[in-house]
Amino acid sequence: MNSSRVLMMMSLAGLAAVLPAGCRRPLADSVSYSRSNVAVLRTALGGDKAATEATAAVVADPTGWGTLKGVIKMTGTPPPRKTLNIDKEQNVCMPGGKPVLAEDVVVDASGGIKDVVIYLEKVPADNPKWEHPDYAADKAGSVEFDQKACLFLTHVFALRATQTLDVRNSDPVGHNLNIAGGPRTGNFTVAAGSSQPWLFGGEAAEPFPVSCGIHPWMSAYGLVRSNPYFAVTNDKGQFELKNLPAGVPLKLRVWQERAKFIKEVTATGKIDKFSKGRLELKLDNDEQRQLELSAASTLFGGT
Amino acid sequence: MSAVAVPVHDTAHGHDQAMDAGTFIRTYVFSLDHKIIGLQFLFSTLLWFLVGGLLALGIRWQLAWPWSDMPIIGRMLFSAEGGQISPEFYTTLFTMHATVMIFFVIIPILAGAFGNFLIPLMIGADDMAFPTLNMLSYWFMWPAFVCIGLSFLWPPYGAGGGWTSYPPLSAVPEAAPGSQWAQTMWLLGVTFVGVSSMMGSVNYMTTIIQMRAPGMTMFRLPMTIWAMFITAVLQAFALPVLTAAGFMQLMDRILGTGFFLPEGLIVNNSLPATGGGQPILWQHLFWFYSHPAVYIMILPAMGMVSDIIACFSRKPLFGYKPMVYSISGIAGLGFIVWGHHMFVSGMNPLLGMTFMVSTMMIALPSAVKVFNWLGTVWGGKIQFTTPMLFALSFVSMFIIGGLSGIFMAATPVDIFIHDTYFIVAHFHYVLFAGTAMAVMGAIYFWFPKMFGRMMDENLGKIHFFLTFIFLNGTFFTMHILGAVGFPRRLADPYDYETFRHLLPMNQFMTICAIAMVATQIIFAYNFIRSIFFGTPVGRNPWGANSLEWTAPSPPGHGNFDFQPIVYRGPYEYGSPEVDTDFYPQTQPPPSDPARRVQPEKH
Amino acid sequence: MHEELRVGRFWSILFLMVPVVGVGIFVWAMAGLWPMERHWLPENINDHGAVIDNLFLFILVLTGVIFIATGIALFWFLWKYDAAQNTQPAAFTHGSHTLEVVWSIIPAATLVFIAIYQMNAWADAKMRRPTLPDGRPKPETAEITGRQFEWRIRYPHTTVMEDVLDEHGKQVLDENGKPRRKIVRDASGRPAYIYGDDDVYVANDLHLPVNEEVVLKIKSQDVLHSFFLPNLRVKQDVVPGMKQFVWFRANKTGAYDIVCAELCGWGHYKMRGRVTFVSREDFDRWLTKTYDEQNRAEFKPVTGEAE
Amino acid sequence: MARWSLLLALPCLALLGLAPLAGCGSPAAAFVRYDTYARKVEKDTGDDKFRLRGSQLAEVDELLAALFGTPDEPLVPAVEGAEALNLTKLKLAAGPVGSAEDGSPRGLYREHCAHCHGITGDGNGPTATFLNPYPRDYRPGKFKFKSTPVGFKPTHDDLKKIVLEGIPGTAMPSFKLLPDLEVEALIQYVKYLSVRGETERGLLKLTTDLDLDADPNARLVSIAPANATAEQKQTQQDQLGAIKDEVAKVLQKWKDGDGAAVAIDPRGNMSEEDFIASRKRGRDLFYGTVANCIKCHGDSALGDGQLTDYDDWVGEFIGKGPDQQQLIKEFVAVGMPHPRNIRPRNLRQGIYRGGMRPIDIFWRIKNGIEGVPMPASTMKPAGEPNAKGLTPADIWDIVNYVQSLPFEAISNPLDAVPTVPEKAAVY
Repeated sequence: MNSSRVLMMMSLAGLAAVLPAGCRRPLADSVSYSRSNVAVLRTALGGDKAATEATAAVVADPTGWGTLKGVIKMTGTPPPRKTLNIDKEQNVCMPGGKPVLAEDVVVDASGGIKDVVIYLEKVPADNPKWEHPDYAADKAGSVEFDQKACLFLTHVFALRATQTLDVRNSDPVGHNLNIAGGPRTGNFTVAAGSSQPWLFGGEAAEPFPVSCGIHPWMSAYGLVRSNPYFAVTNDKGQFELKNLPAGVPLKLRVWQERAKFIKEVTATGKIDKFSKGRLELKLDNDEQRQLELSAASTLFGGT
Repeated sequence: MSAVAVPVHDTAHGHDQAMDAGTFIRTYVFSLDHKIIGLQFLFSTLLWFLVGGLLALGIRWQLAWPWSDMPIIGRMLFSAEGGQISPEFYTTLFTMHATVMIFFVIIPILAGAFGNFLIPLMIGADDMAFPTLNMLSYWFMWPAFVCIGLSFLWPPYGAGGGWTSYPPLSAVPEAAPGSQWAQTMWLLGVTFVGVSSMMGSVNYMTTIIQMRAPGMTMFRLPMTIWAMFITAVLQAFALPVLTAAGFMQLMDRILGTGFFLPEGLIVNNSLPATGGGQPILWQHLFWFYSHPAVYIMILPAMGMVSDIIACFSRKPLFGYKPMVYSISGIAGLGFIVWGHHMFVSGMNPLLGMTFMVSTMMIALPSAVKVFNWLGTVWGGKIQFTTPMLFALSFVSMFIIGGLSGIFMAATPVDIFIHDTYFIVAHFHYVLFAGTAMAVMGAIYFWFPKMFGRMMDENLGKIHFFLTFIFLNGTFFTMHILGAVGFPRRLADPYDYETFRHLLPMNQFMTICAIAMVATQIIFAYNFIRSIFFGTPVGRNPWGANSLEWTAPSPPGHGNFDFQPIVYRGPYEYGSPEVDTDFYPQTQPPPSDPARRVQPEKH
Repeated sequence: MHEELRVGRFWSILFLMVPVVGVGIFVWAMAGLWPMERHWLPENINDHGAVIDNLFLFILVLTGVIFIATGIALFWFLWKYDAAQNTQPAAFTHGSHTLEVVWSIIPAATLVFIAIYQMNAWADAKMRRPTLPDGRPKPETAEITGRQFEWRIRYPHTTVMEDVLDEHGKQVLDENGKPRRKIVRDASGRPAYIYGDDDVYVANDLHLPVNEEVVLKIKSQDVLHSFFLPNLRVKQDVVPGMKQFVWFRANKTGAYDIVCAELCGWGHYKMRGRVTFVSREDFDRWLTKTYDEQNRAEFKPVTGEAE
Repeated sequence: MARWSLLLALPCLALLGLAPLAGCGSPAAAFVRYDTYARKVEKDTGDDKFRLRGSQLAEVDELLAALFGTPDEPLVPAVEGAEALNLTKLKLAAGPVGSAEDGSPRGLYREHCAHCHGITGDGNGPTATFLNPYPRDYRPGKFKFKSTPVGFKPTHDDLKKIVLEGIPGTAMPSFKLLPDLEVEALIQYVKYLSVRGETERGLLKLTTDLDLDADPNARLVSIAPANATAEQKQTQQDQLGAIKDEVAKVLQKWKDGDGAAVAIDPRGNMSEEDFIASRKRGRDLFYGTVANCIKCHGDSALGDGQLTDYDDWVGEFIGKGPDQQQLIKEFVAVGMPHPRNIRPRNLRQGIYRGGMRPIDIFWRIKNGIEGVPMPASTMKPAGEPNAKGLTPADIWDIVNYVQSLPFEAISNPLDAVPTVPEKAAVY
């Protein structure tokens, strides 16, 4: 009977739509790598039990000191500053009920970018030839980190591993400080009008976020270095690194909250190389070098 | 083959003019011919039968080798879990197995396939009363197919609330992976099935009441037709309740109503929008349909088995009227026993007692039917054809299924065996060993009428023998598990000290189950091959009495090439009035009054 | 089809095998012979549970008889009336009124008997909750809350503690040299359903006194669960928004499974508990210990991994 | 006529049988890559377009496979501090489910944990997406409920308590009924996955720190050929040394954690009167500005004070900046579960996820909870009575008050007599 044939085809087709359902189950994100490499590595690893120290490359010692001054500017129209969503305790956190602006990108009229961190990437561990004696003075000092009107007064703080961060709270309301990264994570309350010392005791390769759990819009960044060569630009975008080691190639890193390591800049003033937030230059003895680095606003989410 | 045919002059609806009559679509896709619709149902349900069987194997695999990697396909389907069935997919497996088997296989294959194909033929009508409605009743299955099919495709890969879909698990989307949108799909699917069956049942009732051939009184109807009639009545009265309940649950899920959700639920850390409902309400509504549904799933099988047994015993059906009465009795009682699914559900224990009594009573008509079948076999000249073997196995298996039912009816015993494998054994004996085997028999029996060719008897017997062995291997052992208290629906029961030692028996069952499914390949081959290459047959290959065997095989559009006139009931085998051992309903009585036998007082 | 007809004998015997093997398997399992050791009703340790087992066996025997009878009859008819063997013409009968009546009445009577016979057992299990001497219903020893996917157990009001005294009225010391304390049930007479900070909470690990009528209140926090104690023949669905009570009297100490017997989600199988029956004083001691641990208010660190 | 359709029908059937196999191939159980963190370190370079090369990601996978093996055969890296991981116990938990010849179990992790916490311990198993809260991602190496201060790993006993008791109010069930050996094995495996994950983070970071301008294909470790020269071997050893340091650092943290449990000075015996007084004091502290609890837990302790924050597991990716929403999209695209806000606990439900013993709550208040906004209390320096801060006694007062909250009618807060109808306290 013809009909039967046709119908069978039809129903088979119908089932064909249903059966492969199983195929839709998620498959493991297949991790493909060379088994032979693994074998090699495994034997190499098994080679010696104790972890061997990576031998640091031998570098020439600096011949003297030089100072690097500069300003970091933004070209193009900077991104508009967003308003923070302040949903509680407006009486304290929105003085006069005025909207409060985010501080992730702050640019002044002349285009100077605030809160850019610029720091020396690598310094041989405790080698006095690499640290200018002037820095010995505040080696064990303390850096103030205050909160007022539910904002961190320093949006980006930087200090030495040997210095203590003096966490203050000048608000009538309680805060807490959630240090999510860096050499020592922590999360503690800072009662109204009180202060808490916090010693990091280690170095961070790059800035890490800190925040307040009670007021989620409060955020800041911190950088901890074991050497003294770091700076945060002021609201004109200016920075100064005094007494950098001279006569040796220096690798500085330039970081900003929104752009992270600033990809590329156009520099006036002599530099060797700039790429991916790495600024390479070499200072002569007692040189006072003036730099102007300008980065396109697109890197900061602008246009 | 001697079907005495009174030729009718109108042969415009001669058979096999299908291709040249009208467009292809109207003839084969949206056909109005009850036979084509019946075959459409048959093919769809057989294919879903395959899906349901594979799902069952998934369940069995997990129970025999829990969490272990399925050979060949495990890694491919469950690589995210390292090749193992994840627990929520296990819930999907048994939910979908039951759903597919009940709503897409058993109900449509009985009422849809055989109901459609046989009713007009057996009552001597040229088609259903409402051909278009009939066509719609098939095409309303497709939205259901699509819904359920879709629910397989995206997470969580099918509903996981069990086929009973008890709220809150199924009503709160957060409650279970399987009760997210898949559950909504499930409810829609079941609703569409309901609509389809509803259309069917209205049609069957009208047809059977209105369109019987001249002389075909109600008590000359074959048991199959009686069963279909009662089934239609059951569906007509029970289904609306399920459909309504389904919509209530949909509203609980989508609109945030609270029919089934009590106050103060905390499910997966999310609070349902409303409260004030009662989960047990769903159980009452659901079982008010689903218990009659159990009879919807067995009565037509009983009817067809009666016909097959009478035919191959070459002797009248024993106690025709008691059979009719007991079917009707089952239908009546079927509406007041639903509570026996809920003895430990927390409903008032007093209700439990009432339902226990009514449940005990409903065992009676079933018993009567069994005895009558035995009576039919007694004193006959039995031909062990494949259909007969399947029919006999139905009787033998239904005895087991029926008797094990008495344990659950006994409320105190049910406290222990409720939701254990004893139940699973019980309804698999009724539905698989019972109905499914009867359906197999019916396919072998009416295949010649459907396609004008015989199925291979030898392959058929091998198919029967293996199926019979493996199904008992799979399901009989479940009684033993049940006696230990082995619960259903556990992805890994072997965490429990009480059940740990049952693993070997489960592995045995799984092996039997795999073999059973594999055996069906023989059937598939035999079925498909015979459609095209089976030995062609005439009108009445089995020498049976009922009307369909007087029509051509396969019957053309309009079924009969003559106007059938009915002189007697369908079971006059071995009547002294004729020399043949069968006596078609259309054959006029002998002219010589001496040969006529007086109908016995009965 | 004559060659098929000859194999009638074979099929008859196949159908004979159904009652033979079927009954065989049950007997085998009951006897607990290899490979089916402990493949039967698990040990019953509930005084009220025996009646259920007896009913089970009673029905088993009854149905067994019918099973064998019908099975044999079917076999015999197939054997005797196989067309290939039976030379007689088929008996041309449409049935027998008497037979119909007989085989309607007898089963009906049996079924009614079973129904009535077990009503008492049902009432004991589900309707006749144990009472206090003064006739009020016995309060629950513990309240069990099912949640996806564990049993959270609460022992109400374990507050008032007093020292255990020996016969001379002297304090009994425990292994740490501290005076051993025991729990005296809350004196203030708060009903058990009032929650207090003096309740003891445990997960999955239920302890109960042996040889006592124990009443448990079971409820659900999220979806349906079912509180199933195979060894005590106790099962009760837990319905959110409803309170259920189960009661039993264990007559044997030891640890037994608590099973969830109602589908409750993907973790249904994980919902495994354990009930441990101990003597009254062990129970009090355990409760005291748990209470003290739950109210632990001092901590001295021990360094290193507990290998 | 019939023949062609049969020829059509049979292949069609065969095709159906093969349907699940066709195009559904996938590898054996494997650790999945830490895509979200890789994305983070890429972004941290400041170049949004920057992507690590497939070869570089593959190298990280190679190193991890060399150090830690595969889900089926775990390894303990041969570095100092490796004794923190016990290989024999690991083997019980690793691999597919089953049991060894000696009948000892295998694949316990995949039997009990993997479907939520994932084969990799990334908290992203097949069941995970349906759970609230999400299962823990072990890879950042942060654990919430522990006796050690923030920044320290939990002690062995802390992990054990969680496994045994479960976490009330979450989908983490109690595994009290497992044999002790199996629990120990699971704990070992959790540590193993955590160490592996943290190492993966370290390696990804190291990879981006390589001077990729000089050589875009730079590798952490050069593969020395079989006939490698001495200095080639030496450089490889040196490079491997750096890698080993990375692992050793992580293992060291676990060692330190085990010793860092915070001691708790006893609350001492209190009479009922003392308790009531103490709860009153605790309530004042609860509402005061030093402890400052209400800021997040809300004025009626319903946990509704601070609802917009995220925990560190997503916070480290999406930050707190104005571009948070855009970052959420970006990281969800690479496999981060769609973030849910972190809710302060509703203290009136009587559900204490970290445990309900007084000492548990004491630890939560004194140490804070790692990874979530709950901060450590400011303790009053010894001998400075006027300094702002809390004394242990104060914390005990808060503990007592908090424990009384579920039984306190919101309408009359100071009435600490238990009179709450059962609905209020579900646990």
